[in-house]
Amino acid sequence: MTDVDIAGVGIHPFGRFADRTITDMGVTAVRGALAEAGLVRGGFQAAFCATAYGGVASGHKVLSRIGMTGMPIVDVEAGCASGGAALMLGAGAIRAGAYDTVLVFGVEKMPKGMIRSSFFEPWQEESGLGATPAYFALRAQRLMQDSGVTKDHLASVVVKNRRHGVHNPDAMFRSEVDATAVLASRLVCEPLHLWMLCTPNEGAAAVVLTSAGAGAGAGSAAGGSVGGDRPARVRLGAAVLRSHLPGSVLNESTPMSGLADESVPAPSTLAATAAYEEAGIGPEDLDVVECQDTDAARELLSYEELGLCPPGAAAALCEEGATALGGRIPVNPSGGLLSKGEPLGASALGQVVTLVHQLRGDAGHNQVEGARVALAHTVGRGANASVVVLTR
Amino acid sequence: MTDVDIAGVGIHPFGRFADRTITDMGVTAVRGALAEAGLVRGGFQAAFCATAYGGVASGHKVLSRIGMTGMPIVDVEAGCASGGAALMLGAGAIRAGAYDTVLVFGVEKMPKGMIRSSFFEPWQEESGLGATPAYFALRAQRLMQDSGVTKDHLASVVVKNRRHGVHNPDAMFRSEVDATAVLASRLVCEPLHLWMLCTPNEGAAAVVLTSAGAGAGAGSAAGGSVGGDRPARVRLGAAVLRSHLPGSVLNESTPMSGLADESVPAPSTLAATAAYEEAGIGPEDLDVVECQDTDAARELLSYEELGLCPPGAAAALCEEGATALGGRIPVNPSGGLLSKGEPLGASALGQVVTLVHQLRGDAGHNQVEGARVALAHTVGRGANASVVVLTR
Amino acid sequence: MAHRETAPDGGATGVAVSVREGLFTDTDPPRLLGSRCQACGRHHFPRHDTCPYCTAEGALPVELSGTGVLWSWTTVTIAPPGYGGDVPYGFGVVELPEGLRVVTRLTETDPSRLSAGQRMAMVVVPVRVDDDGHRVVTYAFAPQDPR
Amino acid sequence: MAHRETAPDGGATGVAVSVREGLFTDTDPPRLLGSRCQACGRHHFPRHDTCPYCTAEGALPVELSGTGVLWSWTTVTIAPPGYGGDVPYGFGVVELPEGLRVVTRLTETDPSRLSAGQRMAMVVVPVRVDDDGHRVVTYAFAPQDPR
Ligand SMILES: [Zn+2]
Ligand SMILES: [Zn+2]
Repeated sequence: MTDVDIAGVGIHPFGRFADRTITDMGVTAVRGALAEAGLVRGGFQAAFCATAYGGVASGHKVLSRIGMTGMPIVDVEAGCASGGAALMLGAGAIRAGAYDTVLVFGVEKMPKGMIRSSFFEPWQEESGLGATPAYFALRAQRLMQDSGVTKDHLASVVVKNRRHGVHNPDAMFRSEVDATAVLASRLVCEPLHLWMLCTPNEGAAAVVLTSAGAGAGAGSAAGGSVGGDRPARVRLGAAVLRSHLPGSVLNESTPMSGLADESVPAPSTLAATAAYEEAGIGPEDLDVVECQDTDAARELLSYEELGLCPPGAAAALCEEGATALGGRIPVNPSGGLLSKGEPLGASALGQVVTLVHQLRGDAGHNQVEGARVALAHTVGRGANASVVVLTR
Repeated sequence: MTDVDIAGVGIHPFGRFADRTITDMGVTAVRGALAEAGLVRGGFQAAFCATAYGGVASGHKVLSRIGMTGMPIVDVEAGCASGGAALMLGAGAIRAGAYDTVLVFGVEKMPKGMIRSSFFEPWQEESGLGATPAYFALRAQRLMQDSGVTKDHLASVVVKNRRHGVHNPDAMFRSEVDATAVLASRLVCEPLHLWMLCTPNEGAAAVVLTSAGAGAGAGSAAGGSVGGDRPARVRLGAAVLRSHLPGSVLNESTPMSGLADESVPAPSTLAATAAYEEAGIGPEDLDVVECQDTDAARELLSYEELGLCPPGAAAALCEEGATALGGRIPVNPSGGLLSKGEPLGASALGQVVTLVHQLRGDAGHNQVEGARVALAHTVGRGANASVVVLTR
Repeated sequence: MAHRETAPDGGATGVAVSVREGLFTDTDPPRLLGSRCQACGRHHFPRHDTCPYCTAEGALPVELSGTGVLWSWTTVTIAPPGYGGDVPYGFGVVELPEGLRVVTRLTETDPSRLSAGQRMAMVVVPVRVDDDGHRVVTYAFAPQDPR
Repeated sequence: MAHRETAPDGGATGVAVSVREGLFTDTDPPRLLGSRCQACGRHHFPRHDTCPYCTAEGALPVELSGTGVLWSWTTVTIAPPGYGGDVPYGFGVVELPEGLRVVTRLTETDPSRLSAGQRMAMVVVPVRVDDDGHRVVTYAFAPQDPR
C-alpha cells in the first residue's frame, strides 16, 4: 500500500475578517499549499473541503475562483474533526491507488457569539440544555474530581498556550496573559472563565497529499506541476477518525443520559489507539503535539485520552511543565485554539500546517528542536475525534 | 482491486412528514438496509451520511439512536449528488481494502418553498439573480433552440414519470397527469410550468456496500452479521463524481458569466464517461436508467449528456417513447424526482435503491424485464454530477 | 401534556405545558420517563424504543427514580441560543440508582453550595410563558437537603 | 458606489446605490466591469484577479461592451429568496462581442417579445429602496429595438 506524503501546506490566518469571504480565505490557503507543492491545474485529481457551516458547495466556490475544477470535489463535515476526516479520506484514496495527488482544505466563517448548533433539538434549547460551554464545564468539573485538577491548572494551560501564540503570525490572540488575569476574566460556567474558552472564528488551511512514490512534481503526469525549490516532504503516518461509543454522558455527542460506567473509552482514545497502531508508534515516541483545547480542561483531558500521561495524571503533567515549549512533550506550540480561535472546518488542518513546519524545522521561534514525530488531535460535535500522526 | 457489492438497501418514503425528524427517517432507511444485509452492530466499519441541509453530525444522530457508533462517521455534501459522492467514498474505501463493509445513507428534510441556497451571494439575491428555477428555464430555453424540444416534449416527460410513479409506494405523487393539465399548471418561469418542476421534500435512503469476496454475512468477522435468506447481491460497477469545468454559463455551478463556446463538456458527461470506462460498458449496454429530472428539460438534456442519444436528439428519443416503461431504454421507472420529490441528500441513493430492485427482478409492476445493467445519474449545485453503474 | 404546575418555586397558577411530550409525568412528585432494555437491562432517557447501548429494540417504558446523587454541576450565566428563560440557572448531571446519569437543570444556581454525591430530587420548573399565557415547564433537580 | 440614477425606466431622483461595488460603471451609458486574462485573452465577469478558465493571475480590468445579443431568456414570476423588488421581471443570458455570456436581468417581462439573437443594451435598473431612502440599483439588459 502506497505511503502518503504532505507535499505542501498553506494557511489563511485565523481571526475575524469582515471584508473577506469564506471563498477568499480558502483561495489564500489553497494557493499557498499548491505553490509549496509546485502544482498547477491538473496537478491534483480530487479535492476534499472540510467545513461545518460553509454551506452547499463551499469547496467548489474556492476552486472555481481559481479555475481548478472538473475533478471530484466533496465537502466533508465531522464537527471539529472535519479537517481530520477530509485528510483521512484523501489519504485513503491515495493509499488505494485511486489518485496520485489530492488537495485537502478547510474553510470556515463562524457566526459570532455562542454558536446555535443545529445539534440540539428545540425542547433542549427551550429547557436551557443547549448551553454548549456548560457541557465543557461539567467535563471540567469531573476532571477536577477525578484527576486533582484545580482552577490554577486550568489557568496555567491558558498562560502556556497564549505564551506560545505570541510567535504565531496566524493566531488571533498574540499577547501573553498571566494566571491572575485569566482567573479575573468573566466567569462563564464555573469553573470555566472566559479566557479559558476558545473563540469560534474564521480562517482556512490547506494540505497537498501525494503518493510517496511520486516525484517532486507528483502531478506532472497530468501536466500539473512546475519546477523549483520545494520544501521537504513530511510523511503522513496515520489519519484516523472515530465516533463516540454509547454510554458516556459527557462525550461530545451530548446525550441527555449515559451510564454510571467509567470504562467506556472516549472517542479520542479510540482514534489515538488506532492511529498509533497504523503509524507503528506509541505516545512515548511523540516529539510535539497539537491538541483540542476548546477549553483549558479539554487540553488536560486530552493528555490522558491520548496517552501522554496515565489516567488521572493530567494535573501532574501540567505541573511538571512537560507540555510547554522546552518541556519533554510540548503541546500546542501554535498557541492552540486558545490563541488561534477555532474555525471548525479549518482548525484540524491548521494543526497539520503547524506540525509540518515543526517537522521541516522551519517553525521559527517556537521550533521544537529535532522534532521527528508529531500528533494532531481534534474532538468535538458528533462526537468525532481525529488523530493525525506525522513523521519525517 | 476488490469488487464492491450492494448487500442491502433501505428507504424511507419521500414526501412531507411533519411528525418525523430527519433522524427518524434515517433510522428507518438504515434499519431496512442493515436487515437486508443481515448486519447487526459491528457489521460495518465506516459510515458515510449524505446530506445538504441536515446540519452538523446528521449521520451520528441516526447511528446514535440505534446504538451503532464508534466507527468513522462522515457527513458528505456534494449538492444533489451528495449520495453519489458518499457512495464513491464508501466504494473506494472497500476497493482499497480499508474496510469489508460500509454503510452509506442519505437524509434530508428540505425547507418548504423555494430553497434559500447558501450558494448565492447577497448581491445576487438582491438583484433577483438568486432565482433557482429561472436557471432551469434558461437551460430549457437553450434546449428548445438546440435540440428541437418543444413544450409538448417537456409535458410528455412529466406525463411519463408521473405514470411510472403511480406504482412506487415511496413516491410523493402517485397520480397520473395528462399533458393538458401539465401545460395548464401555473407558469413558473417560461417554458417551465409548476408540474414540470420537482418538489424539494423529505426522506432517507441507505445502502450497504460490501467487498465482493466476503460471504453473505460480510461483517461476520467483527461479529456483525446474522443468518437468514438474503436478497441477491448487485455489483457496483462504478460510482463516479465530477465537478464542472469552467466556461459554461448554464452549468449547475451558476456562474455569472461563461464563454461563447459549446465545446466545454458538462459535468454529467465527465462523470458518465469516467463511469462507463470504470464499469467497462457503454450507454448501449444500459437496460434501465434513473436520471436527474429536477425539471422536465433536465431529463431530456441528461439523455444527451449521458449518451442515451446523440447531441441534439433528445426530442426524437422522447417522441419515440424509448424512455418510457416498455421502451428500449426506460428512464426513471421510479417516477423520477417529478413523482418522488427531491430530498437532496437522499435522492441519489433513492435511485440506487430503485435500481437494485430492478436488477434483483423484484421491482413489481414497474419491473424492466431482464434488466442486467443500470445507471443512476444526479447533477446539481456545485456543480456536482454523479453517475453510478450497477450490474448483476 | 398539560398539567398543573408542580414546581416548588413557582406559584400554582395557570396551565403548565411541558417543553416536550413524554419527558416526565405530571404526578406529585414527578418522575422522568425513561426506558429499560429487555436485552441488557440498562436504562436510558429520554424514551426510545431502541436501546442505545446494545441496539436491541422493544425497550420497556419505565418511570425513573425521583432521587439521585449529584455527579457534576455548573451554572449557566448567559442565555444560550433558543432559551427564553432567566439566567443564571444551575446545570448538572445527576446519577440515579438505575445506574443512569442524566443531564439536567439544577434549581441551585450557586455552584459553591453543591458537591459531588449530594442527594438531589427531581422537580418540574417553569422556563417561560408562551404566547397563550401558559407556563412552559421542564425538568430539573433540586438539592434534597440544602446545606 | 453612489451615483445618479441612470435607468431609462426610473425617475432620476434621489441617490442610487449599487447592489455591489465594482459591478458596473456609473457612466451614461453604463458598462459592466469585467476582466481580460493576459494569458489566454478570454474575458470574465464579475471582476476577479484570477482567470477562471486558465488559472492565470493578473487579469486586466476592462469595461465590457454595452451591447450584445440575446442567448437565452425567461421571466421570473415569484420573488426569489433575498429579493425585495417587483415581479415579474425578465431574466436571461446575453452574449457580448468579447465572446462572453452574461447572466442578467432583462427589462422585458414578456418572453414572447424576445427571441434568440435579438440585440440588447446594458442599462441600470432599480430593485428596491433601502432604509436610507436610497434606490438600490443593479444591471440589466434591454431590447435595443423592441419589436
Ligand atoms: Zn440494551
Ligand atoms: Zn486565462
